[in-house]
Amino acid sequence: MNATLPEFKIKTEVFEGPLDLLLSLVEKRKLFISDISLASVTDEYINHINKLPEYSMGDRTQFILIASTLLLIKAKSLLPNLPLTEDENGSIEDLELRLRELEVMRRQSNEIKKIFGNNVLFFQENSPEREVFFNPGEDVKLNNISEAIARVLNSLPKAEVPLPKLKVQKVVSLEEMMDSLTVRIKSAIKMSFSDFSGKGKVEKVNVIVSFLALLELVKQGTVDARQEGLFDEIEMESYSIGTPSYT
Amino acid sequence: MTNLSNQIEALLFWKSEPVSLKELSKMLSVEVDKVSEGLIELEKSLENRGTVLIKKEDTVYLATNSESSELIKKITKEEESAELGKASLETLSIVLYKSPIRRSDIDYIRGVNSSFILRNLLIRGLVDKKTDPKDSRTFVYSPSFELLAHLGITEVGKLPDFEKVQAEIETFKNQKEQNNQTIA
Amino acid sequence: MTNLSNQIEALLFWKSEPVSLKELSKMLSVEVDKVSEGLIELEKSLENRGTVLIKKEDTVYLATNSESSELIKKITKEEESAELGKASLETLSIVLYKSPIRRSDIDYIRGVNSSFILRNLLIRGLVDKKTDPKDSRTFVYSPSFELLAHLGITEVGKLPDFEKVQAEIETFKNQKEQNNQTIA
Repeated sequence: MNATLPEFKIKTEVFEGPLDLLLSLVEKRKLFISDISLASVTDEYINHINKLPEYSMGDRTQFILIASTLLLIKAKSLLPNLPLTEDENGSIEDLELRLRELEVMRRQSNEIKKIFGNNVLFFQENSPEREVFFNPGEDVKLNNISEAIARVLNSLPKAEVPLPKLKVQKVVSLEEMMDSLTVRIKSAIKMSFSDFSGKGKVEKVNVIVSFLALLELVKQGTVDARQEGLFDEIEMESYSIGTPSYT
Repeated sequence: MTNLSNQIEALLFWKSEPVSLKELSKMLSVEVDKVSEGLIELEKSLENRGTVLIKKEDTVYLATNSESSELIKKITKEEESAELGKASLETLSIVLYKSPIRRSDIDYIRGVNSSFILRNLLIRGLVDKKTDPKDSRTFVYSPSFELLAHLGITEVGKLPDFEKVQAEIETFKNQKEQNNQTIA
Repeated sequence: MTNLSNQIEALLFWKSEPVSLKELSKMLSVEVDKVSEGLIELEKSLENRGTVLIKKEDTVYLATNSESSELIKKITKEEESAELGKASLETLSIVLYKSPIRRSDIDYIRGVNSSFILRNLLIRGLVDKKTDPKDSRTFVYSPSFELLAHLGITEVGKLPDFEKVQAEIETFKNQKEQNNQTIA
C-alpha cells in the first residue's frame, strides 16, 4: 500500500458544499452523527477548507459558517461546562438534524439509483384517434406571439458570469492559531482571552478557533486558563517559558 | 389473461396506432398464428371495458369503445374552442422564431420539458414535425403554413424583431455548450 | 366494470396525457368523489392486464405494465438514458420523498444551491415545477409521471422504504420545531 494515497484522494475528491464534506468525513470514519462524532472531525474539516481550490473561494463563507458551528461543538466537548447561548445550541442541533436528513436522502438515493430505468412503464407514443386539422385558439395572434417570445427571452437564465473572487478571509487554521498563542503567551505572562483574539475586530470564527486552540493548549498542559466567574474574562498563563511541546 | 395477450395489449396501447400482425409477431418474437390467438383472447378480455380492439385489413389497434364516442365528440368540440394559454404560446413562439428546432432545444430554452405541449400544437395543426436532416433519430419542429397565413405573414423573417430575437437565442444556446461541460 | 370506470379508461386512453380528477369530473359531468370511486374500480380491473394507472397527487395517467417493460425497451432500443450523477440522484430523492418541496428547502438539506440541477431535471422531464399554493411568488417541485414511470412505480407510496423514510422525516420535523421554539 502506498501511504500517500489517501492524501492524493482528498485532493482530487470534489465535495458538493459544506454538508457533503462533513457527512463524508463522518461516514468515512463509520460514525453515527452525534456531537461526539462531529467534534472528532472538526480539525479534518477545517483542514479541508484550507485545501479548497481557489475557484471555490466564493463558497468558502458557507464552509466557514459550518466550521464555526463545528468549533462550538468541539469547544463544548472539551469543556462541558462551557456556557453556550440558545442560538449557539440551536445551530448545533440544527446542524445535526440537517446532516441526519441528508444522510437519509443519500441512503435513499442509492435505492433510487438501483431501480431507475430498470423497469420502465411506458406512456402512449401517439395520441389515438386524432385528426390533425388547423385549429388555432382565439389567442394565436401576432401580438400575443410577440409578447410570448419576450417572456421567453426574459426568463432565460442569465449567463454564468464567474463571480468576482469574493474576498473572504481565509479561515485561520488551528495550527496557526496555536503558534500565535504560544508566541503571545511568551511575551505576556498574563493576558485576557479577549485581548488575544481581538474580539469584535475579527471574524467570529477566529475567536472560536483561538479559543479552541487555547483549550487544546490547556489539555496539553502548556497554558493554564482561569475564568473567575461565568462571563468573566478567561485569563491564561503560561506554565513554562520554554518551547511548548506541541507538533 | 395470458402473458401474451397482456403483452399485445401493452404494445398496442404504447403504439396507439395501427400495427400489422407481422410487426406484432416480430416484436413479440412469436409466430403470427400465436399472435392471432392472443388477439382473440385480448378481444374477449376487452369486452365491457373502455377500449376495444379494432381490426382493419391486416392491422389491429386499440380505440375507445363506442359508448364513449358521444362524450369524446363533445370534449373534442370544447377543446377546439379552447385558447392555447401562456405556456403553449411561448412554445409556439420559439418554434416560430427558431425553426426548424429540435425538442431538446425548445426544452433547454424554456427550462422545462415540452413534450405534451408540442403534441398538442401538432394536433391543432399549428406546427409540423419532420425527421431532422442532420440526425435521423430525432425530429425537428417548424410552424405550419396555415399558422403563418393565420398570422398574416408570408415567412418567419417577417416576424417582429426577427433578427434580434434569433441573435439572443443563439447567444444563449452557445452558452449551453460551455455550461454542459460544467453541469454533471 | 361500471359505465363510469369504463368511460374514465376511454378518456384517459384518448387524452394520452396526465388528467386531473377535476378535469375528469368536468368532462364526465360527475362529482369528484364519484370520479375517485371510478378510478379505484378502474385500477382494480387493470390488475393483471397490459396497462396500469399511475397516480400523482390529484392526477392520473395510463401506462404499460411492468411485465412489458423489457419487451418495449428492446423495441425502442432506447439509448440508456444518460446516467444520473450523485447530485441529481440526491436531489431527485429529496423531491420524491418530500414533495411538494420548495427550492430553498432542497438547498437547505443539501447545503448547496440546487438551481442548476433542478433546471436540468426539469428539462429532462423528471421533475415538475408549479406555483406554491401557499405563496404565489415561489415554486414547489414534485416528481413527474416520467420519473415515477422510470422507477417502475405507480405512486410515490411505492418508493423503496417509503413509510420508514416518512417516519424519519417526521421526527426531524418535530425536533426542528422544538429546537426553533427553544431559540425563539
